[in-house]
Amino acid sequence: ERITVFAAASLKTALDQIADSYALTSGDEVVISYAGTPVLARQISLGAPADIVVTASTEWMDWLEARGAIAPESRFDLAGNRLVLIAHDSSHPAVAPEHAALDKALGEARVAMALVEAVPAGIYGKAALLHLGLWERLSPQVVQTDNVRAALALVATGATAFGVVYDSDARAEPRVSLVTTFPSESHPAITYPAARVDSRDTPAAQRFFAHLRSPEARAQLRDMGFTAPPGAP
Amino acid sequence: MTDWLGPEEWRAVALSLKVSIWATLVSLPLGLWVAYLLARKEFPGKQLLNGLVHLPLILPPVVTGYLLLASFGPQTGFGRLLESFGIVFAFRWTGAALAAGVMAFPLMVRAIRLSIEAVDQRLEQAAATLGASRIWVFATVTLPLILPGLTAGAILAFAKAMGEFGATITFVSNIPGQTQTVPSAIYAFLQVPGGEASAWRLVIVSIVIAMSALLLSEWLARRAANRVRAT
Amino acid sequence: MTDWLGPEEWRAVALSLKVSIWATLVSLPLGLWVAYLLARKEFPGKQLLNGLVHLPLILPPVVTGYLLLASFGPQTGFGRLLESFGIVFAFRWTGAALAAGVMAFPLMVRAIRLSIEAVDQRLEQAAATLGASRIWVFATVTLPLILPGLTAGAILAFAKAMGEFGATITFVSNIPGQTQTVPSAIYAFLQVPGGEASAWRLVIVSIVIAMSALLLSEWLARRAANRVRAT
Amino acid sequence: MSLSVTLQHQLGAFTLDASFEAPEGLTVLFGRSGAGKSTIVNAVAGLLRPDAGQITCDGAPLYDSATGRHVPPHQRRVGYIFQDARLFPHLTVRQNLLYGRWFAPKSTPGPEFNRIVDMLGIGPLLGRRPDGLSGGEKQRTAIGRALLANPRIILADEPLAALDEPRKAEILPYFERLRDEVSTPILYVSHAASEVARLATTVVALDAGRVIRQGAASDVLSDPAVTPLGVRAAGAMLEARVQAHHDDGLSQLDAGGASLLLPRVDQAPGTRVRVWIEAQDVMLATERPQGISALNVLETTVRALRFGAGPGVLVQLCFGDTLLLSRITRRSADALSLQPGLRVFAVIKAVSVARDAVGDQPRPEL
Amino acid sequence: MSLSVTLQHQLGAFTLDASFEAPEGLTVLFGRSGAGKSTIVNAVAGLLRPDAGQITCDGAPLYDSATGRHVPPHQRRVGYIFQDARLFPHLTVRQNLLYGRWFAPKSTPGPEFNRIVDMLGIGPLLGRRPDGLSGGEKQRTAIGRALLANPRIILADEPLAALDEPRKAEILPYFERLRDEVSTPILYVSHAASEVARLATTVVALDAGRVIRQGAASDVLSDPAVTPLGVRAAGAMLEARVQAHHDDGLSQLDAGGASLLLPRVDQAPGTRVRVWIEAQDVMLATERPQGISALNVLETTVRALRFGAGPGVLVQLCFGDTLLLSRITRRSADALSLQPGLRVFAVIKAVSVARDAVGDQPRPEL
Ligand SMILES: Nc1ncnc2c1ncn2[C@@H]1O[C@H](COP(=O)(O)OP(=O)(O)OP(=O)(O)O)[C@@H](O)[C@H]1O
Ligand SMILES: Nc1ncnc2c1ncn2[C@@H]1O[C@H](COP(=O)(O)OP(=O)(O)OP(=O)(O)O)[C@@H](O)[C@H]1O
Ligand code: MOO
Ligand SMILES: [Mg+2]
Ligand SMILES: [Mg+2]
Repeated sequence: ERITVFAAASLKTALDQIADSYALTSGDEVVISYAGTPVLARQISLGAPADIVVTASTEWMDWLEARGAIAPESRFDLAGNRLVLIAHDSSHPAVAPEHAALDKALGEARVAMALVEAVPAGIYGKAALLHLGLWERLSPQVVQTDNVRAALALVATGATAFGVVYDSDARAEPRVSLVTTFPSESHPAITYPAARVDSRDTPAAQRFFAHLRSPEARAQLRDMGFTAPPGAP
Repeated sequence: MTDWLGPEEWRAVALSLKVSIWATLVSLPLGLWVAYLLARKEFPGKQLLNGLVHLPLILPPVVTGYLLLASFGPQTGFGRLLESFGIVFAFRWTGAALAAGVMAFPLMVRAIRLSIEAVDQRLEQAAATLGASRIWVFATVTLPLILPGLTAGAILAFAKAMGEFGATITFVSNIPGQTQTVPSAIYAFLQVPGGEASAWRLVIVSIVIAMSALLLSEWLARRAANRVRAT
Repeated sequence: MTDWLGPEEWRAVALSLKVSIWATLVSLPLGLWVAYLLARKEFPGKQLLNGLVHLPLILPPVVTGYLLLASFGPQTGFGRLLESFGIVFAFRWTGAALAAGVMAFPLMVRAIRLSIEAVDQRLEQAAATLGASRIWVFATVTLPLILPGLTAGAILAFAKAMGEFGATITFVSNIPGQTQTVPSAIYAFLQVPGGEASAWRLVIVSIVIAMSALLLSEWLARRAANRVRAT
Repeated sequence: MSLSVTLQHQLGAFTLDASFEAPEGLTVLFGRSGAGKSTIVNAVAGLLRPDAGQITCDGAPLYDSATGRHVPPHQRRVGYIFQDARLFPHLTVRQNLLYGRWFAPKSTPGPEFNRIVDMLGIGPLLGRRPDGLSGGEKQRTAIGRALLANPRIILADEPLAALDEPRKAEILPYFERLRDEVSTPILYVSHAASEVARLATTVVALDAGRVIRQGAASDVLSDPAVTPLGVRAAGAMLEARVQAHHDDGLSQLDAGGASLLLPRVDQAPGTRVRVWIEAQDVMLATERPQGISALNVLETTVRALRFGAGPGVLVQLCFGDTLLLSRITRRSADALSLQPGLRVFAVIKAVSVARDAVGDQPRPEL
Repeated sequence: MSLSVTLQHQLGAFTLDASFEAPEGLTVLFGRSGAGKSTIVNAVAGLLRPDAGQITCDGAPLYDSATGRHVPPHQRRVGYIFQDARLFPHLTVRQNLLYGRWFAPKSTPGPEFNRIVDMLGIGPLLGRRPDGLSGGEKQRTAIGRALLANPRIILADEPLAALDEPRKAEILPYFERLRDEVSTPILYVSHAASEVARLATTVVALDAGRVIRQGAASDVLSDPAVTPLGVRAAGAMLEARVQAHHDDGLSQLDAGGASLLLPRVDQAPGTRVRVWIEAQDVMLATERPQGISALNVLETTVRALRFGAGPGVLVQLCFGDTLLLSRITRRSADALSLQPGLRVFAVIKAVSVARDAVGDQPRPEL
């Protein structure tokens, strides 16, 4: 049987692995469509045929819930993440997450980020830079993409020198180096809520949805650089 | 080729071919009709129709995609009406075909219109005096004469449909094996670390398909020009 | 209008106009030259050039954007070379103009090419026998005769440039006030909860601009057809 | 079997107001360029809707402004032969020929395919496309196409005008055969006097949108008062019978009792032919000239004289029932004291009668 | 001031191998359709590069296959008048006329603008665009445009072929004036005998890509052995002087001592004109005919006879230095026992000489 999952772009590497191993053991086929969280949310609200949705922020899941698009009782937090600054330069030295050091390191260089008003990674990133007092100066240098993986790709290819992405993204891409990890208090907690789509309640979807809560899936997420969801024990 | 392309890439190519062929074939009669209207008839609102046909050419494709979603989405009245007849577009390959067809429509109509305008109307008059009614004149004279131009327009539309991205991804999303066309797949691969190789393979496939189609279409268009002249 | 559009929307409109006008004006001479080559000359590689010109029409725009980034990006040798001359495209409005120009190029060339093909070459021969060299023939006969067609092509290109999205956002991203054109802004607004109102205002603005341009272009093209005939 | 036309139509500054009958046989509509000939033919074909009038073919109304009736072109069953052949470029000659068959009523069988193909000599072309045909071959195919649609009337709008002389000479006989072998009335537009002379059974002369004269060809053409194509194109049509062909390339004909020697005509002895003799080629003499090169000297009587504005005079002559026109200078007419009733000799050089001025004579209906 | 052409060129199955000289005045290149006339003119203009040969204008080589020289069209200074006027649709008549001026060498001033405009009678059109002009007005503008480019040679490729008769008659005199008033040599293509007769100073007759005869117009045209346009178009060109205009619409001319009466000619008494008399309009008599309508009876001597394949004979006659051609039947030639040296009377009807067969005579260089 086929299960369709709409998931935030940053989950690409990890969720693909979970789905592959699940498909091997269960015989179900898991099809995942990745995009920036707002695109997913809007498409699901317009009736996209997803069984399960995983967003990169609670706001957009709340937005879906308010529209009655998801089954509220199924909602749970799948994982958390850390926000990092990466560089294309593979030998870029690590920098402390503070105003002066970052200000100097970034200079006039372009910084790739997801859309700062809409996409979770961008929203978190803008919050972190605001917190560090860098947003005002940096915003004209910020290059916005429609999801976090597109920002990652810009840094990976060297189109921009720096980028703000998730820790899990940085680990998946060998062509970037970690410059700094933003302190968790500098931005709202990064949460990946998952839920079943209300109108689509198949046994296969329920099985895979249950599998996502399994220790095995959590371990795979952990291996890929995700953290436990905030507030989880 | 099956070896060279991975299964996911292969699926995207197959889907794109299916989507583009359907988009082309289904829009062809409509394109022919609209091109004929624009080439031959004078009626109030002609310029409006002309503008409407061209809209997808000049509107941001994402907007076209949203307009499609807002018109044919499962949440809309029209979408539900269609669904009751078993016709669903949103987030299906059929929707990808619709999006591709809409986006390619202006190019198709422009090409067909030109070939209709090149047909010598005196030949049609001659056919009428020989007893052929309007419809027969069209079927036995106009249509055969524009056939190369029609084919050229269809092929150009096909090539454009193969490359359509913005409206497609907005209207039907990017579901592997279901709505992930070659351009969506390229987009997805470009965002996966290490996905460039797959992306470039697909780029090459789409260039090869589109270029062959295009050269064929140019060749046919040139033949058409030579053929339509009255003798 | 300044009241009706917010400042960010207004900036996007102004930027889009600037980008599209530059894209059109700068690509016009090149488009004219390429259209002339394709319409009048036979040379090896002509079909390759023709294919290349059409590529942006049929390639996924995202791919075009990536190809531009891979060619003109700050990391590339070519990008650095240009930068040493003070020319930077990536993530600048100039890059948006480049992307828009490249995407609109096939439409422009197609329109100009048609109008050149419609010019009666016997008029050019007549000019030559009257003492005009190739360049003068072009300047005093060909160019005036294709002027309406040329304008039509330029306007169509302008309209297309106003709507360009995929290649632009890939090549120059979406920097408000710098590279956020109307289509990028519409896209961005559509992703923000509650951004629909702004998005639709911009959609209306772009439809109005593009449609006016288009009708103007059609009208000019028709005038061109009437004018070029030899007498 | 006849066509009756009454039309009023306004085209810009031009007013058409014409009324005529085209009976059996071939009716030539002639007049200068811009006289309105094509306008009439198009109205008959239904390609143009006149402002007012009636068009009736064979009793069936095709157009009647009083009742608002306007039969569309494809239901009129006219066989229109255009100046430019307008063959369908995508069809072979055979397919072009058979095109009208698809639409022709099955109840009244049309002419037989092979007969028409033979008549027009286009058998060897059947498999070819119009592209490679010569102008004459194209026009013959167009004639066949119109005929095979089994029309109630054939319209031909200057079907030879686009052809050069040898090609014209090639096609003219086909129209003669058409007139003689096919019982369909033919409305034929021309402003070439030689075509009119050779082909017409009936003549309708048009000038500036009005019919200025209509009637049997021999009457209208030999009338010195009617010279719609100018006096230089005036002439007379003689009905004659081929008598013998001589070894020196001349043919002997009998025209109303008088003997005519002309350059070899193609028809067999016994055939009735019509001969067009231009008025300016006829010299007059009061005494029978001796020792002259002209081979034909006819004894005639002056019937009428028409003095024009210029230095010329048109003299109508007759011998037996046959009429002849001569154009001479006013000075000569005075010198010879020409006046109706005078007996004069008409001198006609054999070589001045062009080969294409001799044609088959229309036969009475078969 | 002369043009010398030697060309070989292969076009598909057609081989051009021609060599001729065009001296002062107007040289008519004539021959049937497909003889290669346009090919030659295009080679002279530089629009076609021949396989081999030389083209020299006024001593300057325009093309020489031996040296590989091929002067491009815009440096040749030819004034090409095309069959279709090819006026620039986006320019006014004035701008069209002045187009060549921009590029003409400033050192040698060309003809004066006003003089050309007056000569062609296009003053009232100067501000208009070609669109609204009649065919004749267009062609006159095209002639002016070519002249004002100050060319070293004028080329005209059937400049009248696309015009109807009245329009032709309107333009012909301009070419006569051109020939007489402008000292530029003219190469003029035509296959109409009447144009050749009226305009040519020199004639180059072309057949199937080869020059079959060239020489002074009066010599070539009166030669019974040369009938490149067919025997029906044969004729002779007489040089004559207008003597008087009579009240009855006739004009009296003196042709080499003999008196000719023709329908009114436009030129003033004293003017030298050329008269084209078609061979088939000349009747022969061994005795002076009495009481005939023909006004012109010339005493001539038979110089030569040419028997063709048909029933006709071309007879070359002379009176004084003037040559005349007559076409009669072989039978008459036998009956009259025609042979060189015999004195015969040539009988010519005044009305058979068409108005457009009388033209200005080329004047010796001014
Ligand atoms: N569309 C039109 N608008 C205005 N006047 C027209 C139009 N069509 C034809 N005319 C005029 O109508 C008149 C008759 O035209 P028509 O074509 O019937 O003449 P015709 O006798 O066939 O001439 P031709 O021998 O040159 O073919 C002409 O004076 C022409 O200028
Ligand atoms: N491009 C070509 N390819 C092959 N044959 C050609 C080509 N152009 C001309 N010809 C042939 O060359 C010959 C001479 O043509 P040309 O046009 O010079 O003749 P012309 O004397 O000007 O005839 P016309 O009086 O019809 O204008 C013709 O037989 C023609 O068929
Ligand atoms: O994973 Mo996101 O929705 O691009 O921040
Ligand atoms: Mg007509
Ligand atoms: Mg020619």
